[in-house]
Amino acid sequence: MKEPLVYEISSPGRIGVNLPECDVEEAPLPQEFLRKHLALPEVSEVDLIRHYTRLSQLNHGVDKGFYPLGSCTMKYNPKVNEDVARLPGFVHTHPYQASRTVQGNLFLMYHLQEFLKEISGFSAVSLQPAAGAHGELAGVLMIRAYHESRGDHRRTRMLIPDSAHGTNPASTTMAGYETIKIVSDARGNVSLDDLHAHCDDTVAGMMLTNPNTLGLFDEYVLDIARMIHECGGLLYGDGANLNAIMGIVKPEQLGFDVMHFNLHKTFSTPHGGGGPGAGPVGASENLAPFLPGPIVVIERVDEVSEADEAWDEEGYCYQLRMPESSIGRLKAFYGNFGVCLKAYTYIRMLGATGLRQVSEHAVLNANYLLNRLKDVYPLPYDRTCMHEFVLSGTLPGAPGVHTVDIAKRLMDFGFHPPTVYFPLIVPEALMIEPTETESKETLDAFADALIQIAREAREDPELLTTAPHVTPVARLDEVGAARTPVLHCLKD
Amino acid sequence: MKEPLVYEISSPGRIGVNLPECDVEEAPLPQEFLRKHLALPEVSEVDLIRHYTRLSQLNHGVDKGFYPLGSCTMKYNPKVNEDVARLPGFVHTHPYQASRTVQGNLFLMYHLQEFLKEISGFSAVSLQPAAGAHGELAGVLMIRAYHESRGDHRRTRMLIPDSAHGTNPASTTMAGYETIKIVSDARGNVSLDDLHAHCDDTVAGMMLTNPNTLGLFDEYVLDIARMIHECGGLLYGDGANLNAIMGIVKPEQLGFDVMHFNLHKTFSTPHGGGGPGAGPVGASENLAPFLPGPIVVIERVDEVSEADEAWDEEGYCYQLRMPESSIGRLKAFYGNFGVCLKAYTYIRMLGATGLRQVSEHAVLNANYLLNRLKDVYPLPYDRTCMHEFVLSGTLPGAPGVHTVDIAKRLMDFGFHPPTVYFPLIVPEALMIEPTETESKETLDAFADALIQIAREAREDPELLTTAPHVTPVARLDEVGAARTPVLHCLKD
Amino acid sequence: MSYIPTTDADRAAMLRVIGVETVEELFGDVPEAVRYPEVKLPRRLSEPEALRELREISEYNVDLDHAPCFLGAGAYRHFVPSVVGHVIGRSEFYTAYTPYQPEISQGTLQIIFEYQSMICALTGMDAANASHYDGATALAEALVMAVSASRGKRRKVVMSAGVHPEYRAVVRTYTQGAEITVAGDQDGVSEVGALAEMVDADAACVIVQNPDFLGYLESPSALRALADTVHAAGALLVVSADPIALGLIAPPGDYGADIVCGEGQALGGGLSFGGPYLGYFACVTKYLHKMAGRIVGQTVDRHGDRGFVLTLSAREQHIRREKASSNICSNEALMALAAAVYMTALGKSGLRKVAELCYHKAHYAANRLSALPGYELLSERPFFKEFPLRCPRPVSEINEYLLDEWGIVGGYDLERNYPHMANTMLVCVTEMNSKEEIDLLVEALSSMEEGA
Amino acid sequence: MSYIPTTDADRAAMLRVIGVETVEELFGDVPEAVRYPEVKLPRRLSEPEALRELREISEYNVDLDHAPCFLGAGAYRHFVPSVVGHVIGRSEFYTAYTPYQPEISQGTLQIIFEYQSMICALTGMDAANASHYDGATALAEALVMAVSASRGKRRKVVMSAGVHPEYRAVVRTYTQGAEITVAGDQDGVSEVGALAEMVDADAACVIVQNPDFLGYLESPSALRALADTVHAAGALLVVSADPIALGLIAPPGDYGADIVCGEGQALGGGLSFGGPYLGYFACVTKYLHKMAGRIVGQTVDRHGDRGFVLTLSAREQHIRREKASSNICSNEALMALAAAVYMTALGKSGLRKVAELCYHKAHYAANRLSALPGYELLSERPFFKEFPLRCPRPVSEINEYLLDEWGIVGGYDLERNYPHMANTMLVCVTEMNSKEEIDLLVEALSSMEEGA
Ligand SMILES: Cc1ncc(COP(=O)(O)O)c(C=O)c1O
Ligand SMILES: Cc1ncc(COP(=O)(O)O)c(C=O)c1O
Repeated sequence: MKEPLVYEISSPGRIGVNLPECDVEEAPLPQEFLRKHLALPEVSEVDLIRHYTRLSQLNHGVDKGFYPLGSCTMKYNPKVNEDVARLPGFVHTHPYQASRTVQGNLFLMYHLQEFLKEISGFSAVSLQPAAGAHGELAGVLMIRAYHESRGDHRRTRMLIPDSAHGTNPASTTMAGYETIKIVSDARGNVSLDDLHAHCDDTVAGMMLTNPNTLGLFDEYVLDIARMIHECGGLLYGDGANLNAIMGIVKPEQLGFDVMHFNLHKTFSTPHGGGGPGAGPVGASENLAPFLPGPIVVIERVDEVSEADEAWDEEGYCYQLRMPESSIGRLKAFYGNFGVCLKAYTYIRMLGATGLRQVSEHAVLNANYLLNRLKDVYPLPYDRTCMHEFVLSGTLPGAPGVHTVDIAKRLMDFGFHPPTVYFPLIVPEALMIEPTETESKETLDAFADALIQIAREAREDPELLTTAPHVTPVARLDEVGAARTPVLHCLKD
Repeated sequence: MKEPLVYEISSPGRIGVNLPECDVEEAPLPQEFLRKHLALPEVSEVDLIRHYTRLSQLNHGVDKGFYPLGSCTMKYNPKVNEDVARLPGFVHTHPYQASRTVQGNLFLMYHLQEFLKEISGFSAVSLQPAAGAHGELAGVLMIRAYHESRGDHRRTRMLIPDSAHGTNPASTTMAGYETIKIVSDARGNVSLDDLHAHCDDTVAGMMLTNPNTLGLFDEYVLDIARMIHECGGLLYGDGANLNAIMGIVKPEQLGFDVMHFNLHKTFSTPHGGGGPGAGPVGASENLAPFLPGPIVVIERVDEVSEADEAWDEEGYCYQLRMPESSIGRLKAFYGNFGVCLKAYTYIRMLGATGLRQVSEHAVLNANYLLNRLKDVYPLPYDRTCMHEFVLSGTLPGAPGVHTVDIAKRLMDFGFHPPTVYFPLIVPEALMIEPTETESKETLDAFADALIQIAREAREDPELLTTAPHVTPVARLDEVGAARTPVLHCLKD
Repeated sequence: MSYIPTTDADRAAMLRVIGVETVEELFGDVPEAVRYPEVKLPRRLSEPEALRELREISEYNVDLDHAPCFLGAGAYRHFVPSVVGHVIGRSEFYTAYTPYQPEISQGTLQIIFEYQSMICALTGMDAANASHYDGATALAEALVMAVSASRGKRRKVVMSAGVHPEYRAVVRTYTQGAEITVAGDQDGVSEVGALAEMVDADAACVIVQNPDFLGYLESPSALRALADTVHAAGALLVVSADPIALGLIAPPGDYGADIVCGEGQALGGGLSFGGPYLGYFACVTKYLHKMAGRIVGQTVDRHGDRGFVLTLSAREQHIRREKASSNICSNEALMALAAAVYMTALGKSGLRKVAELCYHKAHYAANRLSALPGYELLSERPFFKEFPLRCPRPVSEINEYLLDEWGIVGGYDLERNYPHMANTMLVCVTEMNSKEEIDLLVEALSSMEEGA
Repeated sequence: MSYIPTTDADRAAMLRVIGVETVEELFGDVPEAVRYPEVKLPRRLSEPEALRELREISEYNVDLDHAPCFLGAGAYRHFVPSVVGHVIGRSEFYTAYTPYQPEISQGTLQIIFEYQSMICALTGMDAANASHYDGATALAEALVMAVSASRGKRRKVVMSAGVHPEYRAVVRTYTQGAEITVAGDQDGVSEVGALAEMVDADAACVIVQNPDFLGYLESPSALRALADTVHAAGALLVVSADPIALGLIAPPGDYGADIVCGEGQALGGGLSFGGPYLGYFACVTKYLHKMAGRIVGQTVDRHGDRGFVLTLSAREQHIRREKASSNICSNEALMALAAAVYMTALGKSGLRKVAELCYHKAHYAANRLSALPGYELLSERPFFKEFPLRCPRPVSEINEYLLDEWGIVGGYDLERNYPHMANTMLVCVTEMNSKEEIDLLVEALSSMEEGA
């Protein structure tokens, strides 16, 4: 049963919520300013609820089943996070309230900054960025501001490994730098030779993801950092894969100068069908003054206006302040506070021991799956992986079958497919990230399905190329959609 | 995909919630009192959530689609009710807190009593009963207590129409009375002849549902009341069908002496898969002293202990008190407060006008459906109906098809079937109650489905007798289940 | 109006099909003299207004998230894991009716089946229903069931005075129309031996509560002895039990109970000012067909796949009418779902852990409180999470002081039900009471005496 | 631990399959010198402890359910219908990722398609995306898009001083690496005619906000004239607009805007201390392929049935990498869902009604406040729900008094951003402010002056 569009169930005169009457004298409306009509749907509350309830059931989500989407860290997110994020004392606060009336919010942000510093080793953290890519932009702008502050204007190029996520080069462009691609070596590391060939005084820095998008920990990360620093560049860390290394190593100690965190990956805030996320940036001491702001600082009460009441018994209070040489604001207000709330709660529930257990089990689960599958699917880089690994969908004996077919067929088993066709350096890539929240039973069921699919690919390839078969819709025509875009349903 | 039992996904050592450590010195446990083992499942939080999320999707509910279950008033319940019921100020109050610390709760209960009085015309209301049947027991016990208080011990019989709901005779038995069945006449009213034949001084009273379970308003209700009262009996009202007559007529003015309300039907608290409900009882002046208690009264502050602070600015406060000659408590504490909360909210959102609109549209919708269907399905009582109506599933030209088959086939169209095989006086009954919250489009789609099914019954009866076809399970063997009951999955 | 989708055009079209001009014509059967009465209710509120009004009403309460609480006495503040609210908040569960149509109700049905399994595990019984209104009505129905198990021949019930006073009141309400004698409790009999002595050929059952209303635990061996006496006399042993305690102590099935029931609110339910709660109910196979309420059984569908249905409904009012074992219809299904989720979340080790936390904290509190001058424990009997504390002054006075000066909600005043227990407070301590809270209570009480 | 299901037995079995003895061996690639650092975090909390801690932290805030609030300035307290929370609380929505796999993401995809339709209806544009981080970043990306629409040739942007000061700051952050000149706003230019005069052959776009930061409305005819000038010069007109205002006033599409964007928080989002919010974004067809972000299109499946997919992804970073029109990846999808539910609930008449309520109440407040001695409106220009109020003393002083003595959260202090606007308060009034609240504010201010 298909669900009609909300416009198709609209009928003139219906409404989905009862609104108050006007309790003041009405003012004359400025007629020439007014709109003539407004094509919004008109539905009753019951029809609204049924529409969205039915639509919800057409979705796969982590709460329904396994979601091993590589690079996205689709872990299960504790329900307590959701409850905390709905506490009225947080929800009903305005960003421009006087700081003494939002000491709870500022306390929380301050301590989240501190926790992230401790986990990563950085000297300072800003919670401003709204997502990972936003954090990247911040980081690259910070690198730029750093060089400029030193009067070093020659640096125009950012080195980016060929395995990097698309946001890395895109952020680089936005920040006004040129992207230089660095190839990977046969073991999936950054090629030191290629890197060496590009290290000169035009290099602003390098954006490195470690573990990288192959799920591999770069064996030469210390050398890379040294080489970049030696040529005067700075090392940016794409922290999307932090889930592999919490309590295992602090990125700052690997030589990173600035890094973003994906709170919506590592720190357990659900992805919301695409967002919201939060992408705080951490910086080493030399880059800290350039962080986007405001950030939360702790000040003695006597240092701030007298009216401020101390939240803290010892006479401290929390304030929003702009870092000294800040690149500025990255968005209005102070970051995605509601997301930060969930990350704070998560870190408090896990503690240092729990976070290390998270990373250990994320890596354990990935290696277990890798070992269950590597004899069936080609494994381009046969090494111990971190929290994820990349197989190839080029199955021997099944020439007509592609990764897309394997992915679609997996849906028939109730699983969300892995990330496909990324990273670009693996042909027909299948990028699998199980996360720590999955049980051995689930991993086994998934491995069994992939093994069965590999057999089907040889024996009954059409089963794959026409998949999926039991989903709410069959395989969709994406090419047609782009050729003649239908992007809304308004009649006009 | 079937969902395993929670015991089947259990694995030793897992747990679904993180519990605190003991922060006090441990006391020695009394060894000989302890249990040896406890066969509860062991699952992680993610597995728990997936289990219950998947199970939820196997259910049909009002929020998914039409649910015309006659006699159950499966209306859509406003979401605001749910939010109100979760307000911490209500949830986190203990029934034994001092009354001055729960004036909010008592205020709400008091005013709900008042609202129900005003809607029904009764002199007093008790919120004690937890459901309709519980209210019936209360009402019959009140009738009993009334007679006894007058030294009238001869009365041992309760008259109950043959169309009545099963809870009526069952409640009568629990209260120690004998049930006397009164037949219905050809128009679906209580047969006045049969009633007359049974009215004597052994009659404690009569339990009348009006509109009755045929969805018909008894044309002789005033005569019935008179006859019962003339023989010294009292008239009990089964208020399950109040949704038809709010603002149309007050039951007390029809001659009812005591009546229960089904808050979970009329006043919009969802049914919860079978409960909780709430079945307050209203009573006319002569029966009010016998109401179950406690109920909430308003008292001047100086009449109560000095420590009580007035909630009300004018010096009043709310107190729980036992009615003068109360039959006693029907449950621990004070009724299903959480359900009362939703009913209060609903009444506040609708007001008198809104409640009348509810009844008018409930009746409009039922009559519309009746008229769309009466040429296709036999209609035993061809009259204007109230909020529901009863058809027969004995379709001409389809001898092998039964009501159960029609019901099961309806599921394939995404509809919950009507109530079937009740009331007992209609062979192969299909009891349809659309409620006021359904749109004309939904009613039409339902009528179209039933009309198509009637055609299928003649042309392809097997389609019906093997239905349903698109549900999570096919038709289930209920006889087998009762023959060899398997009621749990413990191994022991 | 957002709840009624019918537009003016819809209404006109529908009236045309019905063949009437106005909605009023549909109400012709309603006696004209009383038709369309005036109904005086306050002005209707929009949604934001309603939300505001209700929030404001709620804030006239002192809520126990903001006051350390030592009240129990049958309604308990236990931790409710977040997952419980998330599961029972799924509208597929809460907007469904009783699962009469199993093919589209497998969610509810399977969970009830799992709930029944967990209740059987907890109590040591063979079968459980889902559900009764609360612990009190479950107990009253247990008694009716015991009488009916004797085919109505035995009409005496021996009830311990240790049973919750309100449960005993409900038992009396339920039995006032039947000729059943309830003996024991009103004479204050609660000692196991004394109860056993009251059992005779007319006794349908003996009812005990364990832990009892005062929080005391009875030993399994003493209860086993009682069960033997009861069974020898042809009667049933009914046990009302706090399910949290059953995480730690022997299940009544171990010592011969025939029916085990009680208040299930502690299993994932809020306090909610007394309701909706959950009457859980279980029995041995022998009496299965006398049990009231909904029961789910496992079966197969046309294709042989496993599925679940309501079963044994020949016991129920909709089939047996005046001969039914009870009149119950709507029950507390959603609370049973909450209990199932709760028991799943805690599981084997978690429920034990919560029970142990209650036990240890209550004993810590008992030790500290009884060390205060003027305070002492009523007895040295073993207890679970509640205990009676003798105080140097009326409990009502103490509680007023605790609330006004310390923001603490004190324990239950036992004088309300037991006149001989003046100045005795029933103190309840659960896993929700931190050591600091307990210490605060001790400090408050000692400073009250100093101030006095 | 409840979040990690792996039991000891599981772990052992898995290590065996992997072929290592310990989990530690899996981390051999991590340089030993820095492996296993000490991480100092506070002791981990159990769930009840965490809930308690977080609730307590939240209660250190003054929340606006408990204080009449006249703060706006880009973040608005509008009513959020209950249905919004219930829909976005469905875990099928919030636990899904970006709908890369359309066959199992039709829920999210269809809703985004509906959201796009509603945003197009609201703005009068041809296409919308879903979504940007907030109103500020949406505006910054609009500017980047306008520059890119000129194939990078036009590098001047004319921005009105009426644009939200923080949005202007964000525009500067976003453009600091690009050679783009932002003109107008820093010289305080906000008048439409003056903006038009600044448009030259190097101008990529003109950016206005309507209603502007001070709450003033610009007439559609003046904006149409601006659009004509802008288009004649080959540039784009970008309008940032409060979507609630669009329930009442002419859509920017009517007067020739090319890009309309803004802050969508008011459409069903909470205040949440500034985030997560929602950057909505729409444009005319001509610039569709330059638009950033996720776009959903309608298509058919193998059987010809309607379905929805992410489309035109050749614009995006994961395909075009350094040539992408933006780096955006994660966005604010769940907030877009909330906005869709909000717009569905209110619909055609409801959004208009909310806008009218804001308008009437704000004008009532303006009339009453400006009648107070010492208080006056900054200008007589038409406004929507906010207006600048000249006060007899510094706003910070007034707000302190309002909060401390009356529990009122006063308006925004315009001196924070406009030094020439000392003693000027930006007062915001929405449908959430009752007449009583407004009257209370009036009373408070007049009593302050009396007391002074
Ligand atoms: C490796 C990597 N880097 C960066 C990002 C961008 O993060 P966000 O989506 O939060 O902007 C992603 C997101 O998938 C990623 O996987
Ligand atoms: C007519 C009638 N009377 C009584 C009842 C019993 O009400 P409850 O289920 O609330 O106990 C019902 C319930 O379906 C009913 O339909």
